[in-house]
Amino acid sequence: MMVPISWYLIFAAALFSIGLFGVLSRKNAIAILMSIELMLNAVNINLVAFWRYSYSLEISGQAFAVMVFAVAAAEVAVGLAIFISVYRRRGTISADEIDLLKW
Amino acid sequence: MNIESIIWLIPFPPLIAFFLIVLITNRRKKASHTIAICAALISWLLSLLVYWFASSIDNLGQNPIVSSIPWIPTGDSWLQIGVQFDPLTAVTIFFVAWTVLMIFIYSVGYHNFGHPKGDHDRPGLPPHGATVSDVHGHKNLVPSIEPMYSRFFAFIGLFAFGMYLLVVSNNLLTLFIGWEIMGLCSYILIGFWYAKLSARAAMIKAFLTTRVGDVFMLLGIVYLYSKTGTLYFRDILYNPEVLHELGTTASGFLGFSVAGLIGLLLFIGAVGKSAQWPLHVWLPDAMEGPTPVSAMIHAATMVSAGVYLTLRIFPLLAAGMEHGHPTQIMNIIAFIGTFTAIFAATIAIAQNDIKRVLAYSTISQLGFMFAAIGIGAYIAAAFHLVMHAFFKALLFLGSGSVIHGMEHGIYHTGEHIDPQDMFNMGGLRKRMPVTFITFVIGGLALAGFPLITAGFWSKDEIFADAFGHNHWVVFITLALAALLTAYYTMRQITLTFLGESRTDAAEHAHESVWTMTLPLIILAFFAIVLGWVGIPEDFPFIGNIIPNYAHDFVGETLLAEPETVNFEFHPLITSIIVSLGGLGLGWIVYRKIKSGAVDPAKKALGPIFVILENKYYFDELYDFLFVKPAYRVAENFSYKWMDRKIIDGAIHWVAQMSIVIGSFLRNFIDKPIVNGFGDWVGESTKKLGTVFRSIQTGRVQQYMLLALVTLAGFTALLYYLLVAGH
Amino acid sequence: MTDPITWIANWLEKILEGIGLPSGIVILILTILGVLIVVIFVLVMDIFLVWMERKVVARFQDRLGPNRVGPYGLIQPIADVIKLLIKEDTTPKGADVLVYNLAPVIALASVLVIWAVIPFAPTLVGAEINIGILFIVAFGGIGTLAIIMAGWSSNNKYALIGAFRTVAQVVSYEIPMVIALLIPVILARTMSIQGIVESQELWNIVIAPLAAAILLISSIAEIGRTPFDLLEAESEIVAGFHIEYSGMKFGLFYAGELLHALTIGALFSTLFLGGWRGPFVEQVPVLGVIYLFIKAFLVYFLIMWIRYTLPRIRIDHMLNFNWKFLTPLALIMLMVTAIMDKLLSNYSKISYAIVMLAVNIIIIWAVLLVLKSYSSFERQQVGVLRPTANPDAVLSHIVKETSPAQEATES
Amino acid sequence: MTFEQLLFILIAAGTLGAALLVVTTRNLIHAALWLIATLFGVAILFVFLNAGFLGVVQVVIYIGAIAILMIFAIMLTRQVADTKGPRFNENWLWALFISLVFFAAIAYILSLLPEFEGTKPILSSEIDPIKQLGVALVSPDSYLLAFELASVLLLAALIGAVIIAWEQR
Repeated sequence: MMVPISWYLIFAAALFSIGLFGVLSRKNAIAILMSIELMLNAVNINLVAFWRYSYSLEISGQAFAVMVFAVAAAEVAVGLAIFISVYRRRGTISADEIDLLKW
Repeated sequence: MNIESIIWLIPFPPLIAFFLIVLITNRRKKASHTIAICAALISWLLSLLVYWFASSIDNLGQNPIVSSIPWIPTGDSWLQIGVQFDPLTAVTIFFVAWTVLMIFIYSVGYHNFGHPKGDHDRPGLPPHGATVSDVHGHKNLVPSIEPMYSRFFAFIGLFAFGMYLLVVSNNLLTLFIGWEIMGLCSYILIGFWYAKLSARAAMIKAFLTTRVGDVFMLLGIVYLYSKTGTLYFRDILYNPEVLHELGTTASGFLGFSVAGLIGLLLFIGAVGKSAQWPLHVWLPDAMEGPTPVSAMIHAATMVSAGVYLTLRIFPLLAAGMEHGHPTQIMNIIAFIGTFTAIFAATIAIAQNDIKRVLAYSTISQLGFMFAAIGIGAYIAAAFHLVMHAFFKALLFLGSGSVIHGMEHGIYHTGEHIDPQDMFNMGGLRKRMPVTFITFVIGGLALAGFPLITAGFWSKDEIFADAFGHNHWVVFITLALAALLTAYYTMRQITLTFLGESRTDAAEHAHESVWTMTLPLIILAFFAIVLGWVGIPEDFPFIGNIIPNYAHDFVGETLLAEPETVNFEFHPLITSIIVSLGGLGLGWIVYRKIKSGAVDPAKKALGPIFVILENKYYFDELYDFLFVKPAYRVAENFSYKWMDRKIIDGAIHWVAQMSIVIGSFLRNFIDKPIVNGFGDWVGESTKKLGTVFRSIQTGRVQQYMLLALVTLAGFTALLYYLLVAGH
Repeated sequence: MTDPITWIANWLEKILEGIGLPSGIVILILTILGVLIVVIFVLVMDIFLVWMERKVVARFQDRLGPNRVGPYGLIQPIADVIKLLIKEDTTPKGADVLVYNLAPVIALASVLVIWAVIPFAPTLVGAEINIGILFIVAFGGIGTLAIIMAGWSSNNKYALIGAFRTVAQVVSYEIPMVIALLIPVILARTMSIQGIVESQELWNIVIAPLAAAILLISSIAEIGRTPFDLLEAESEIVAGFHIEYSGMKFGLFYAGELLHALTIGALFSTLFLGGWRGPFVEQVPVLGVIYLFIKAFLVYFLIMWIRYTLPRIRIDHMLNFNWKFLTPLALIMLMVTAIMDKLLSNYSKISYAIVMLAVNIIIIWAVLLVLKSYSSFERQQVGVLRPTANPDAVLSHIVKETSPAQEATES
Repeated sequence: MTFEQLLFILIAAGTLGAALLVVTTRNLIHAALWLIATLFGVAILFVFLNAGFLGVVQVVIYIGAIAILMIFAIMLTRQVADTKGPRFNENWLWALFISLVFFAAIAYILSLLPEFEGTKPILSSEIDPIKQLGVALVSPDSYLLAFELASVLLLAALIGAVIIAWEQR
């Protein structure tokens, strides 16, 4: 008796929701970035789990996971660069103080 | 490529050249004159090609080369435009092609191509010369290039287009178009140096005067069209029924027949164009333009156009003439021509300006032609037209060359004298041999020097016709005019070239460049040999060496080929006597004129000479009769009363009313209703904005939260409606 | 009796099953046992390394080194360990205790884990996984993490600067290292280290010497040894990230560093020097262990040699050297190797090796040409006035700049 | 409850706890370290799913690069990193609610899937997932384009990051 796929899926859903909560609620921009990473990981878990359990003959799941890795790396690089330059100009990276884009 | 299409193509190269120069190469002088001359060359080639082809056709006059296309729909019928090539066109286009090409080439030299830019030349003024320092370093003044060089070539290109169009057209309308184009170009080119007050006055004078003629001509065209329903030469002039019908129906105007009235109206146009009395006053002033313009427009081509037109419509003029008795209109033409001939000749003998003399001689010679037409000497008129075109162009170009040489001398000496005054010249034969010889040839041709020159044969034919048809008045008057012609021609030659130099400028005069002398030589050649094609067969000794090509070729243009008057000795003797006598008289009177001396004729003639000098006070007369009244009417009636009181008053009243209405609309409709609505919209938008903008906090997280809440809400709603609903 | 270790393993398995334990538990016990054995073996080797390092550096610096405790001072490291163990274990004020205490453990563990995938002998490998190379790279990164944790948590500006430098250096030099690691993978067509070792009848260093050089240099930068010891540059930032550590925590860092060096040696010899390969190793697999460690110690000696010969390089030079030289070169080598391998796929081993070697030599020659021209260009740049605020600074700066340049030109 | 399931539950629970700490810890460095723990747990789960390659790549990329970069950034901005201010913004309750709703929704939707009750098939030994993955990533008929796009994306991100974080002086 081994682990059913549903466990993985539920785990991924929980991880995703935790990340979503972080994205919506954290003040610090870097923390938001971390939460985004959590969500991406949840997605990867789902992909790999489905690959392993249902579609183990074609490799799509893993391939997409690799793509997600690449996207995540790029996103973090650019995001952190933006935060650092914002921090240089405005002295803060608190997400609700970066609100120039308003009336 | 058939011959018709070639005829179609003849006018267009100069037009293309005009646009090319105006639009593209107007900054580059060399390119401009290259384009213009190439265009003239192409037209020349095509013309001679067609001429050669056409002269090989026998009986060309009765079945000319014609091609036409429908152009403007006039109600049920189409207005045809097209080209035709009959003997008259052939001879005309022959001299047009030659003179135009020659004058194009001449202009290059005349406008000092290749010389430096002037020190203080500016567009609108003749070049004043440029100072250059030679190898030894001391400066001297040399002619400077025309500032508006390219423009000149563009304009004469356009003019050439007009002339070719006029010549090849087969109907009065396109002929009139070419006619008016030439009028415009004449206007532009007389005032080419528009910064000169005299030039401006001359251009306006010429334009208005010719306009008088053109208005009548347009009337004539319209009348003709209303009568016959066509302007197509072949339909009218070569159609005996139409001619007879026109000739016999009375127009109800001074007893003119319809044909006569039409002929009169068209002839008035010709009078304006060809500067016949009483519309002659513009031509002498037109000499303000550059000399090539004087030579081409005001000697060779445009003024000849009047004669050409009159020759064209000769059948119309002659319509209704029974066995030799000329019609009423022909008598008028004869009178105008004869009078103009003697009248202009008398003025010419008292002028000192070398170009003015030629201008009046042009008027007088055109008078010869009209007189010949008036007495029915169709061929003689055409013949003299061609001859005159060549030797008058030659004379003008020669005078331009002389003026150029004089200017050269003036640049050298720095005197302040008029380079066109013949009394400042003298002894130029040594300085400018080529110009001298060619000018003498032209002058002899003009004077009708016996046997060799072209002018002799053409004039002799006119005399013969006048004598043969017993027009005594015309004969004697023309003989007198011929005498005067020879006299003033010799006077001109003597004053200009013979004797001793009367000024240092004349002493230092200088022969012109080859671009100016080459045309002189070519034209001189024609001025001699071209006359020989018109020697009557029964002329003693030399009569049958060359067939009377002019008579045979040109004569068949008419339906009824005019019978050749049989040869008699009186007109021959007369023409020889008048020419030789005039020449001799001129030489005797003017052979030794010291510098600063007054004209010897002045002492002899006394007050008459003064009248002649002042051209019979015609300018003053016209000034008193037309110009001043026109000014007065314009000032008092048109301006003060009509314009200021009535028109302006009406306008002011309308303005006041509209102001009142406008203020009413503004205060009672615009302000309360329209603006009120607009303001209301703006204000409410602003209010809504203040309400809604609080949503936009600029915080990404809030946006996302809002979006997700909305998404969740909608999803739940959809789920409820779609799934849980049933 | 050719393979004692496997024999012992089988014997133990029989005994435990004889006792009557379930197979899973048996495998678990054996695994833990194997891990313990390897770790203990490696740590003992580590203690021996301390002695060796000190002796060698003494010889390099014309000293004797430890020679009092025991024969040739062999017992000296033991004494050091005891000293470290009984020293007071201090935690600085304002330090983040959890992270502070976690850092040294991770530092040593990340090194030890790498040994799990290094094959000691044909039959003897801790964990035969088919992506051993990636495994090594991954846990090298975790070593970096440990240093950052240490530097940040000890609430000390020098430590933090050390951590910054570590990130700058190690993350940068990971790139050429990984690329260089990929070249043996291409040659062996597998990522499992055992497979790579088996594939080299001819040592990879003959086929890809340039890749070997790149790997060595970037590995030295990875472990932060001279000339790349900017993360613990004593003369600039007192001791870098482990400035606040004392006692056995510092000992762990120290051991980790030494062991990391040896690990690099083992890895290098595994990838390029044929690993356990050597005479009679097929008959007697245990010989593989000895061969591997001989090679590893040779590489370790080479690293020490470099360390005690070369001065420390400036930090901007360090970065430029990586980004403008090593990384492009490694990329070029990767492409060239892949292409040549494809081209030469159906040739005999010998010609394959010769051509590969020739290609490498050509590239090395070109690289040396480029470096030569660049260095001459640099010499001309030295002494050129750079815009600064006060002219005196410019003058002094010129004086300071030109003297080493002249030395460089004279030497 | 076999050994494997027990192990899974332990790891999953640990990972989720670490994730919760990531989003709740005030100290960002700790949050980053917890993030590393979470990522490690996910890597282990990859290994459970016979995707060892992905697991190691997860460690390499996420822990070796991304997490370290984040810690680096946190250190660079440390003046604000550990302020004693509130760690959440004012509408964190809404966020909590929304995330719970989403968890429920996702779980529900997943439970509707036919694969939800699948069990792990035996991986046939002759297909090597790594080789398969490698071939898939560079074979034109499967993922070559996506692969190239990903590499271009990475390059663009590299350049963009350099340009954005450039300090004009």
